Amino acid sequence: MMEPGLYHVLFISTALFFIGVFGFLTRRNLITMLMSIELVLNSVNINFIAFNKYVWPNQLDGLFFSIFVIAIAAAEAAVAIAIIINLYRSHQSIDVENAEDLKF
Amino acid sequence: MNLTLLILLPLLTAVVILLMRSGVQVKWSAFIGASAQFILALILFFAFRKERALGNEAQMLFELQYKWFPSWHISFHLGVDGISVAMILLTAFVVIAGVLVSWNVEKMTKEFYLLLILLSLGAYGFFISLDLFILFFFLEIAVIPKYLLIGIWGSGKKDYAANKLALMLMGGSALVLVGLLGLYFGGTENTFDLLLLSKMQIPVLVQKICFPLLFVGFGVFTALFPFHTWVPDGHSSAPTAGSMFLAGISMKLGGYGCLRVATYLLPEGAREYANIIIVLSAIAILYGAFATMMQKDLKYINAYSSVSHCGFVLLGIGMLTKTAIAGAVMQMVSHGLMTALFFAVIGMIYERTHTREVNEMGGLIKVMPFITTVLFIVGLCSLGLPGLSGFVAEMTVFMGAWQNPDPFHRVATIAACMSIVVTAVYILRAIGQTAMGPISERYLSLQDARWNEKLAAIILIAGIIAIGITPFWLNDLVTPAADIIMQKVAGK
Amino acid sequence: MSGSTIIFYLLSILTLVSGILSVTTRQIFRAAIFLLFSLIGIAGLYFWMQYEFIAAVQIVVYVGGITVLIIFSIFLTQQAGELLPQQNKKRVLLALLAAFCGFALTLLQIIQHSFNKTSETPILPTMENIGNQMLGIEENGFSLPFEVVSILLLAAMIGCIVIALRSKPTTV
Amino acid sequence: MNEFLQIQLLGIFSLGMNLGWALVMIPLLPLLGFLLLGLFGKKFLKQSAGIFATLLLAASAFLSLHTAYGYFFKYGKSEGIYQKIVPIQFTWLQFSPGVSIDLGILLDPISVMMLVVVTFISLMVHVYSLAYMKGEERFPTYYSFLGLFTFSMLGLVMSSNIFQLYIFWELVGVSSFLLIGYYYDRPSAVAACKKAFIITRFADLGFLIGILILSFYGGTLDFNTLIEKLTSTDSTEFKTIVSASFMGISALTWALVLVFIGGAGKSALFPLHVWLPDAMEGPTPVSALIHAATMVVAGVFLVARLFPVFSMSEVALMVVSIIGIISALFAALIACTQTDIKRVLAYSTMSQIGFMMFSLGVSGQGGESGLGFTAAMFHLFTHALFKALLFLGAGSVIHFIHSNEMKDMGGLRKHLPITHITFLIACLAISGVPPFAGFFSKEEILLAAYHHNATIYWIALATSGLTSFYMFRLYFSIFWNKEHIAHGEAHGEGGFVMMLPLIVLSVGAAAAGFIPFGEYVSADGKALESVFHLQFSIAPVALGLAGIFTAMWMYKKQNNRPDTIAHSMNSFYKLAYHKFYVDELYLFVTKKILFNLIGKPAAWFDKNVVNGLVNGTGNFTLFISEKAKGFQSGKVQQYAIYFLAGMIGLAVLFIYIWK
Repeated sequence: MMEPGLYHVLFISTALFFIGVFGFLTRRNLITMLMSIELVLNSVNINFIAFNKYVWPNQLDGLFFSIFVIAIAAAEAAVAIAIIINLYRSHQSIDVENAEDLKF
Repeated sequence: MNLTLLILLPLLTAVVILLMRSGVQVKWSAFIGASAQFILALILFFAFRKERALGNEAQMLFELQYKWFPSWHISFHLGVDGISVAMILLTAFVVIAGVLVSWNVEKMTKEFYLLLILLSLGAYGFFISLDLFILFFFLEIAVIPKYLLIGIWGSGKKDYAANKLALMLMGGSALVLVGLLGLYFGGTENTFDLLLLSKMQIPVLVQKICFPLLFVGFGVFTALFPFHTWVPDGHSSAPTAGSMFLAGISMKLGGYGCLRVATYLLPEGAREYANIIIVLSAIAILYGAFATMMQKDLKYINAYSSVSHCGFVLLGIGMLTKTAIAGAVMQMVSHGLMTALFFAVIGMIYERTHTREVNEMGGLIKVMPFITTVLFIVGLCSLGLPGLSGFVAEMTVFMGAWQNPDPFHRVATIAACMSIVVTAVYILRAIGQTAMGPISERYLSLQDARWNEKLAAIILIAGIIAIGITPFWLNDLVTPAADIIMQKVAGK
Repeated sequence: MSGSTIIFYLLSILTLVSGILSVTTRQIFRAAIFLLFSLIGIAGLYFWMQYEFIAAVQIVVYVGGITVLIIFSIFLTQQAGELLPQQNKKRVLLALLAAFCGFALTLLQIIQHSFNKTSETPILPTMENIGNQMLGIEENGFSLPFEVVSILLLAAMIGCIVIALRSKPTTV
Repeated sequence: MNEFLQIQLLGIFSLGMNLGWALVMIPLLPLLGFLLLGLFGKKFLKQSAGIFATLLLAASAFLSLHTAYGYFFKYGKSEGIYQKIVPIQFTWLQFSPGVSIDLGILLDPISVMMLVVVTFISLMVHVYSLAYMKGEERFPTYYSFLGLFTFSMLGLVMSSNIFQLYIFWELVGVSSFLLIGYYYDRPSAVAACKKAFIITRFADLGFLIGILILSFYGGTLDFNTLIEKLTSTDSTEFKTIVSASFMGISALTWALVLVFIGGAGKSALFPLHVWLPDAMEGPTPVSALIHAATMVVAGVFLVARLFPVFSMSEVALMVVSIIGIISALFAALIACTQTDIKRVLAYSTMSQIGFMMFSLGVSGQGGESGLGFTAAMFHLFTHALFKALLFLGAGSVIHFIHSNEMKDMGGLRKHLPITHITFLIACLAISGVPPFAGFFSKEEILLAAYHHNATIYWIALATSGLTSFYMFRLYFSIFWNKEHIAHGEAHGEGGFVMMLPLIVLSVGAAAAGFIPFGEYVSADGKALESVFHLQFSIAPVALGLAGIFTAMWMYKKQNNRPDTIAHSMNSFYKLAYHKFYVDELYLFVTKKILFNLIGKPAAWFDKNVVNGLVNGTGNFTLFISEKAKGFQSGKVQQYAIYFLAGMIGLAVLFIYIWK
């Protein structure tokens, strides 16, 4: 096994990204879908950090980006959960299959 | 003569109508506005003649040009030649008559008149634009009110008719737009200016692609076979003034566009496709006439006969001779006046008898001599009686068409000539069954025309007779412009 | 094989395995816990890359904040012991295919591409550097995005409250 | 550019402005009558409308007599030839250089002759109608239509341009339509007026195309120029029109035959005659004016007007003479069997026009061979007089008895003495009994036919015998036959106003034959010596007398001889009685072929196929959008899959395919 470097980290982030995507596509519960999105966001964060470290260590932009992503993810999670709870109140369910009023 | 007046006046009228409260005020302001337009059109006509008599040989007179969207080379460019003046006169006649016959529209009077005036605004703008972009802009202005006029004030299958009409005309406009863009980008210089484009050598390939787009697009407006099916449904469902505007003005937008934009700017294309146009228009003429023969509803009769008569316009254009093109323009003016009058009469009859089925009428001469006399006049005009406008226009087209010596054009001309017989058949059937014959009991108490209806009819008849008896003024107006177009088409 | 390498592999295994479990388990509470582990693994990776600050943020915000939020909402909306509904097979298969294709494509691109490290002097991600740059108003300063994000967070907070407020029955 | 007011005084200017304006007033006075009566007649003039119109027409008739006098005796002749004078002409509608519709007045012997005939007969009819149409509700309208007709007919005969002739040709058609349909509440009248208009319109199609051909090759529409160009054998125009051919027939022949079709339609020649008998639905004075004396001879006039050109094409002349002779015989046969007196007269008109036509057909251009032309014109002239007289007499009978049917009549000579005498004179004239007018003109026609074509001569001779038979059948049935009449009350003959035209016309019918017609009217303008061959006239006169005596034998007293004879020729009689089923043929063609085979399919095609295509486009769009809205399921994950798939697809596209 070779020394882990940029490619290894990218492999992990890619894998995590598509795990998240897979989860988003298959889960029917809104909360679990939200969790999948968190995974996706995290994989992006990993990328930022990895590129910052292995390609452009002369600046800190990647780091800042991931900080902002984290902040926005927090906001997003909060809003999403508020929506989910509201949905639960009106539909007595948070199954995504039932929340399909937005059509045609 | 400032041409912007022609746009500002309807606009002003529309604003005044918006400010009015009661129906009576609306009617009178619309009538005054329409009369002002009428006078303006006459002034334009005489000013134009005067300029020409003074020896002003410029292609377009009273030109105006303002920058509008310079980065895209769009300018507000206005100007008129003989053909435009003829069409403006036609519009003015039809507008004032249309306003008069709608005198007893009670439902949403203000909106009704507003839309009528807007439509006239679109038509005037269309006829005086020398920039293809604003030409298109005004074309669209003239389309939208029709949808509302039919949809709100119509009768019968009005929703279907309004949808069909709007969709087909929009489809036509879409083709026109594509064609215009083709012209814009296809020429040696990116411009929408009609006069610049006309001096430009547009590549043959571009011409061959753009011509059918433009011609079919405008052709939809003027009932090019087989895109004519909106005509019967649209006309028969529209309110009286709506039908008058539709047939009298709107169908002429198409003919004018076919001539001014498609044929004039794309001579190679015109030559390439002339035979197809001739075939289609000959079919439209005969087939429209035969289809008319089987109709029983007066409005359908006139609508189908419009298909037939507008065929002459396209035939004249397709024949590509100076006389035929002048004839096509004369046919546009003549048909506009005639068909507007026809629809007005049908409206008057319908309002009284509450039916448009010819079988259910009869002997109306007895109770409404004025209206039936008008019906006779318009019917005779439609079948091409000398002394009325239809004859002059049709004969000019025939004479022009006959100048092509080859058998193909000959056969097409003879086929078109045959329509004069079929026209006589259906017109006489319609007149015979409505006006003549024994009268039914229930119609004995009907009243003849009122002042507004009489005035409308007299204005239109005056136009018809003015062309019919003294055609030379129209001919003098139109022929030089037709000559310019033909010289371009002939490649001189 | 150095210790660093071993740690890296352990962390990656932790992250990926718990990630996969988190999206596949049918018990929602366990899914949340697996997510927690996955996030912790990612924090470990940050440590491993010597970005301590971001690792700390990860733990504080994700592990401490978001996961807890999620678990709360699970408690609010879920009956205990209830299994998650199963997705239909076709959808799962499609999703698998799509995810796999995407994964393969991305990986292929990454492998074919060679990343060259810049030769300029690196800036260490020390707290001092981060703090100076984040709140700096000179060139390369991030104070404007910082403020924007603050406002965003505020807006999100207000939004949450508005959305989650129990609407009055009369307006329904 | 605009030459409206620049009235070009062409030709011989010596006619003087005086005559020029008088000429213009001839057609304009009736037009004035039409306009005034049409617009204000109902409100202001009422019953005095007739007198007003009659006065106007009297002025017009006086002016035309004045013109005729001036033309024939003062100015018209130059070097022994009657000139074609165009005193007034202006451009009405310019098509292309050289080709334009010019409105103008062309004076030559035939147009001047027609001027006199038209105004004179029209004046008689105006006077007659004062009494005949008295009390009609639409009395002013009637007179305004008469004015329109007279105007159009005058315009037609004075046309200087072939297109001008076409214009007035259409106008006489429409005034005929209006007058036939005068009793608009009778369905039969409505049907008749439509039929008349449509059939003549159909024929006009031929005329129009003929004009187009002539104008194309001749390069002009002006009569004089056209004739000049197309008759000189070395002009380029003549060479091209003769060399251009279609289906083996030269363009000249085509053009002339097509023009002749137009003439045949207006003149009710076989097979376009079916409208004429039905046109008798109009008021009887109208039949006298339009459908006997003036409008129906327009076809003859047209051929005569273009005669120099016709004489360049043997085939065209052949067609003219064949159609003429067929019509003459055919109509005479039918006339023998009809029982409606106006219809008998209508068929007789058709037969006489046939005579004029074949007479033109057998004529040559100049000198002695031009006898046919002169004869035709002469017959036109005399026929107008005696046929108008016959119709007006029939009108007087109908006025008295209120029926058109022979079976309601008989023994009327005591009740209607003046009508009886004048009718008898007219019958003798049409039968060709000397010394009445018809004798002279018919003799000339037969002589021309005899010199030219034996077959035509013999048929014409037989027809002339038939003519006297059916005319006297009519005469005896009305005035003799059964002595009692169904209509008991005797209310007189209709007063002086009605009798005056009868008397005037009968004088004309009796004496017009003595006019030395050939001196004034001939094909080439030179005076034509009319030679009178006594031995030649024996056969026609004998045959005519034989016809009269046969009719006398059969119809003078009520007996069963007609029935016996009809019975013995059963099938042929039936055939003739049913007018050889031409009407049925027309009905078949129009109803079955035109309506059912063309009209209905066209309407069906439009409703279903073309409209179906349009609706189909709409429905197809709806169908597509119905399908497309399935994508919009509201299911977030589905969207996400599409999104992802799309992204992957695009990525692959950009990375691997479009590099």
